[in-house]
Amino acid sequence: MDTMDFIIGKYNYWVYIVLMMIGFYAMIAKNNFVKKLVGMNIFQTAIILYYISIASKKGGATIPIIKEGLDKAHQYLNPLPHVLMLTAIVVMVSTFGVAVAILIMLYRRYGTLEEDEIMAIIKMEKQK
Amino acid sequence: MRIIAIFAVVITGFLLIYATLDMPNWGDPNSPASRHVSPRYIEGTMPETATPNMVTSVLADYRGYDTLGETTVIFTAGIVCLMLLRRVTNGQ
Amino acid sequence: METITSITPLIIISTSLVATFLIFFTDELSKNLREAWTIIASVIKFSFVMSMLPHILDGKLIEYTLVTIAPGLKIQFKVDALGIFFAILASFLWIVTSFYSIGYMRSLNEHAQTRYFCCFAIALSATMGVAMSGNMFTTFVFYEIITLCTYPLVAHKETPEALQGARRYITYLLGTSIAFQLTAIFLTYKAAGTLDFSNQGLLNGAREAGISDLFLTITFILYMAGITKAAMMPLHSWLPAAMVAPTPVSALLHAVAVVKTGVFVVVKVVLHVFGVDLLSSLGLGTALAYFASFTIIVASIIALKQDNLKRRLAYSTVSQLSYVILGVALLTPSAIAGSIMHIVLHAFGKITLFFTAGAIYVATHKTEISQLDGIGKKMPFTMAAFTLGSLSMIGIPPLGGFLSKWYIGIGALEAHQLPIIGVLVGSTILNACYFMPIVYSAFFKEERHDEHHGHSHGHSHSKKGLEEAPTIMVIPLVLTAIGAVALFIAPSIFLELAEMVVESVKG
Amino acid sequence: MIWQLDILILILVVICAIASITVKDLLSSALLLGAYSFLMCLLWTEMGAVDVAFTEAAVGAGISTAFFIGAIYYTTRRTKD
Amino acid sequence: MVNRYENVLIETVTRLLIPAMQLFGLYVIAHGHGSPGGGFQGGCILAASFILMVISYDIKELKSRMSENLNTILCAIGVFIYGGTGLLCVILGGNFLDYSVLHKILPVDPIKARYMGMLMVEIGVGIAVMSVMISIFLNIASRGEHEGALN
Amino acid sequence: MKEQAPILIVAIPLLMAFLNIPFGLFKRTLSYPITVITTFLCVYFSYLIADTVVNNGNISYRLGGWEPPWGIEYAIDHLNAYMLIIVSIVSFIVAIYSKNSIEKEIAKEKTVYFYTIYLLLVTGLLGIVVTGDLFNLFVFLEIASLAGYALVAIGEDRAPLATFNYIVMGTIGACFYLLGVGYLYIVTGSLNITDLTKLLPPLYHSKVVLVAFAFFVVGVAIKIALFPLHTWLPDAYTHAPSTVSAFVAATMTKVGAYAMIRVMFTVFEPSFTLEALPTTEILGWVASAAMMFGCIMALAQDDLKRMLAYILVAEVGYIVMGVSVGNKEGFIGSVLHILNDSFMMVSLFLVAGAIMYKEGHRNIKKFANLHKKMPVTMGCFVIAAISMVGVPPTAGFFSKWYLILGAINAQKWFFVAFLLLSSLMVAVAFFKIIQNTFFHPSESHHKHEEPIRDEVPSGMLLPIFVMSVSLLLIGFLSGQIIDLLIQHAVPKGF
Repeated sequence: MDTMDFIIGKYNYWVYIVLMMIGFYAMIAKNNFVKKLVGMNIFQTAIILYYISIASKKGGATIPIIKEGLDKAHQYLNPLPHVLMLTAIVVMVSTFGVAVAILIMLYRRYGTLEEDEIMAIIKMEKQK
Repeated sequence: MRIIAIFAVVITGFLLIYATLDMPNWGDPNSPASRHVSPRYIEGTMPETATPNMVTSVLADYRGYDTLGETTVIFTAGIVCLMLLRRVTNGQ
Repeated sequence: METITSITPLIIISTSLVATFLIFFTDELSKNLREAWTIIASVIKFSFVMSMLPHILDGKLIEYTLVTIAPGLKIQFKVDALGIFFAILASFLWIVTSFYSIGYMRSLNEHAQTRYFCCFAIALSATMGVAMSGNMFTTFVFYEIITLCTYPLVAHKETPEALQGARRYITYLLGTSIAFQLTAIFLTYKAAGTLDFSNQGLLNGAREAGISDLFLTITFILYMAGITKAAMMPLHSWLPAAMVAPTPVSALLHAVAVVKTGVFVVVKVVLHVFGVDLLSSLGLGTALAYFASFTIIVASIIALKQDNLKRRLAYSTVSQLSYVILGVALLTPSAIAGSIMHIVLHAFGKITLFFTAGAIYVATHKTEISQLDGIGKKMPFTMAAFTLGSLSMIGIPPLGGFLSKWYIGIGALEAHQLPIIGVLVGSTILNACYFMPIVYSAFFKEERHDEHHGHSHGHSHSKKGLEEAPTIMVIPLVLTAIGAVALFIAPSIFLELAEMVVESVKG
Repeated sequence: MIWQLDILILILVVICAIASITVKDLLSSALLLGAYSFLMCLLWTEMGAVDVAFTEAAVGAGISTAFFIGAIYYTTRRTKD
Repeated sequence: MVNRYENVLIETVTRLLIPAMQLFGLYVIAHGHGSPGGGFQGGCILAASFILMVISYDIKELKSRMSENLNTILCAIGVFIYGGTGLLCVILGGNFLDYSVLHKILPVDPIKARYMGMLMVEIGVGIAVMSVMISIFLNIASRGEHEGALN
Repeated sequence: MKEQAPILIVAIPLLMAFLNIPFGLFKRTLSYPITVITTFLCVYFSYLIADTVVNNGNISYRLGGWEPPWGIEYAIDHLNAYMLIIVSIVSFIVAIYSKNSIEKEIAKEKTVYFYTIYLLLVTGLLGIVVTGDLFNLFVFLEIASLAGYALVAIGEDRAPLATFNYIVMGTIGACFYLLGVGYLYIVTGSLNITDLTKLLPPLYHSKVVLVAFAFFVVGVAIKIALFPLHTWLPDAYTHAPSTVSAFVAATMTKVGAYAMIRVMFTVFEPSFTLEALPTTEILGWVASAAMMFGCIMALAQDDLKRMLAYILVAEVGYIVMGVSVGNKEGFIGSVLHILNDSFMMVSLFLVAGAIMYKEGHRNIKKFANLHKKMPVTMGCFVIAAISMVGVPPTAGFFSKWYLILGAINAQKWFFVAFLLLSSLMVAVAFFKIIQNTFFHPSESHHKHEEPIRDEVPSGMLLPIFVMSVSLLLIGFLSGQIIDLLIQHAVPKGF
């Protein structure tokens, strides 16, 4: 019962770990650059999920906007992780934008987005 | 490559799970995260900044400097894309 | 002991640095001016060194701290008897070598002369630095500078062989000094908390402070392995390889700057870092003495087999340097005095020999010993100097070399090391075996008309008349040969200084 | 908070993530990623993080999908893995 | 992507949609204090409206309304408003981004001044985000040539 | 002015970066002077800050006027001030240098953007150094990283590929760091470094804290390219424009190292870092491997910049090793090496850029007789190289001195051996170049084809000269630097 409680009590965390691992794997192991970026997105979103999970409070806490009549701290969700994650999302999309820009540069230059094919092209050019 | 990747992923995953064992349960209102700094934001947002949305007040005031950084990140990304991709064709 | 704070050491070092700049900027604009700078600097430097001599003889100490970089790390000069001894030697021989190199470089019309003179001046500057350094750190700094700025000198010819030799040179010297000497300095610092030289040895109190014997032994071995400039076997092979350098450089390397710095640092380490008492109680002195003996004998035997004159001289140097180490390793007063004397006596002898080798090369383009038959008739002054030099090397009175061997021999008796006497005798015989044939064939053999060795430089092999090298080269070598004789007859100042050193380390 | 819904969304999210890195068509991958973002955004709304959800909707499901499509449109749709 | 005949439908829909989106974006920026939203989200919505314009019409259409240089300068101005507000606080004698000192130049009390400061900042963020997003999209979607994105 | 200096040092380059766009679009030539003036102001402010810290002790600056655990705080101690000086001086020097080099290597219409991003990079680095808040550090880390990606990407032909790998690795690093922050947040509820220092000790047994520490270290290790996570660095720094390589090589890894020191010794106490975990062992061995690997790879390179990049990998190993031995000498050595290495890297990369500018290549096999063509440049190169090898009295020696002393004090004899061995290998690598240049066994000793003297423009020459002369100066001043700044930065547990 204890373990069950333990697993259920933290199911959000388990899911974020799974997502993070999926993203991490895609980032390292995938051959296609676009896939790597997809992995990167998943990876970062997983971290955001983790932070949002920190913020939540059980027992009727409401969204972090002041309502009339509610003035106790435990009645609201923790706003700080939300703020941090707003920033993180923005950072994420910026990184993503830059990465996509570089993808396009790569495609312009090599005509492909597969890592091994680009490596082969570079090797061929070196031999010339 | 794939084997290294799986290895790295498994190790990271193991670390994460290991850490989760000691974490406060999900949604625990008494976790340190909810008790140490954040109550001030919740209680202070109206009297100190007159803003009901505490996310906005934290974002733009209490931790406004982070947001300046964030906006700068966006700006950087924009200029970067402009610099890397923009090609002025002969017409322009 | 009275200590004087004086800026003179700094002036001495900066003299040649200033000269370097002047030389560099004069460049090819005016060769005479450029070379004049060298001469002027060397004379000024010598006179400054001499100006310190009276104070030292009075038993005073001249000290100057340039900069303290961190606790324990300071550039500090401290001139004592040993230091001024080496300084006088180096600065005097620089004057002589300067004249000689001008002659040599001009008559061979060498390239990159500015670089040559610049590096030469810096090397001398650094040698002075080593001579006058007041702590191990300063010694190390200047030691490295010598290595770095003699590298271009060795590589001067820029031929593949020269480069290879230079590479070996830099590898051995820089490599071992970083790997071993630096480690040893670290260990010393850790054990003693300071690097300042002291007459009793800066590690003297280390044993009482709980430093283990093994630690001290390792440190000592690291020092000995790190001071490769002393060319002890098995780390000697850079020295013959460096023979590709122009002859004045070889003379400088072998007689004054590089190798003498090496043995000088060894002497410093033995006397001022470890101290006589510590070493003798650890039994390391005797071990070092036998090690040096081994080098003396083996290097002499190798020298026998060399046909190239400069290489033979190089192996002779390897062997002779170990005399100095042997002497100081015996740790008895006479032996130490002898070894210190040997620094100067060998310097005069060996520089003469190299000068003659260079003169022969300039005059006839001959480098091999087998080509030297009958050359004594063409170059009587040169070969006479050569004879004197080699006699001094062998150690026959009335030449300087005798003196030091005598002292070392007495020292060996004092230390009850009879085998060392055997080594001295054996090496003297070997020395004779590799020098005397040259003298013999130069004067008593007829010149062989062997066209294979002829050079295309239009040197006709006519027997008639003198074919001496330019006067500017002959005068220095004659002078140094005379010096070798004079040192036997009147070794007064040097001997006095050596005795002061012995006295001071004995407490 | 309805935990059944919560779990359902979480499962869907994982499925979308796996799908988007395994499909061979990059455009589908991008769209699946958009769906993933949208589901995430639902999840966060449901967890009370309205601002973050709003942002994620605007960015993850909107702008970055547009970037993706823009990039894929001019490069290539097919991939080997 | 779209051929000439389908364009009529799309153009009509977008013509109606774009102003609505832009209005909503402005609302989100302005009303970030009381409800979810703020500069960033509003900026994104505004950007989305322009991106929609690009997709359904053409890049030239956008450029006729907002030249490239203007857009780039808007990026800078947006962020500069933010940073400048911070610097203004320093000039007025407070710490960086300490909006309460703004009451010296605004006719409000220090607490309300914080509110105003935040609004100012959000507007800056909105402008910056909008123009940056447009810029990135244009460059990505047209490979930097700014001609006929996605169609 | 003085009390506002901590924020102005970040805000000024930031605002100038924004202003650079309209000014630059108005007139392209304005960008360069703006950049130079701005970076000069940074130097000035960093001097003001250091002055205050040395005379009046630590500075705490409250952004937005909110007291620390709630608002963001700039907490500046001696280490911060020291890093600020390094970063701002390097950025100033490189900014001066950039003009000619950039004109040659980058398309004209991109220069405005280049300088904007350059300023943003400076901002990011200064922001990382000056902040006292973990999340704020992350934000500025990202600014710096994004700017870094972009600057690398505009380099040579293969730069985009290198950049893409850099982005992937860099993002992983940043995310790990973010995760570490999150883990600390969940157990303490705070993001402020000073606050965390107080809150963490009772929690040292927690698995969360352990894992957070691991993620911090791994994340930062990726950013500083610690072996074996260095794979992105050699490619990226080789193919970037010379100006960028010089700046990024000199500052990025150093600032990362700073972040590592902060996390290891300020956020966590030394007792935790060194005793509760096998940090000393693991990091020490990893660093040794980095030194060996970097040097061996450097020996095999023909491309000057690539060689320098590998040496940089080794130098990172030095810094980390000094930190890992866990005593005062090692720590001082590390911190001093941050300064020395960044100055040495700047001079060497600037020289590489100058050679690139004049010769159009950097293949060290073709360097013959370059010293006749560019005597000053090559002279400076020699000084920097000697310093890199660690020959006294150049700067490089003194940091190695402390590093080795630290290793000896910690009884880590293997580390001593590795340090010395890698110095030797660096020596070999540089002497190969020096020999190729100065003593090339060329057939053309005869007078024909004597290369004419053809130095780079003075705008490039001056920075190179200043940097290499400063290497000598720093050598002599290192005692003062330690006295004034570094020894106050040593953590209390040592």
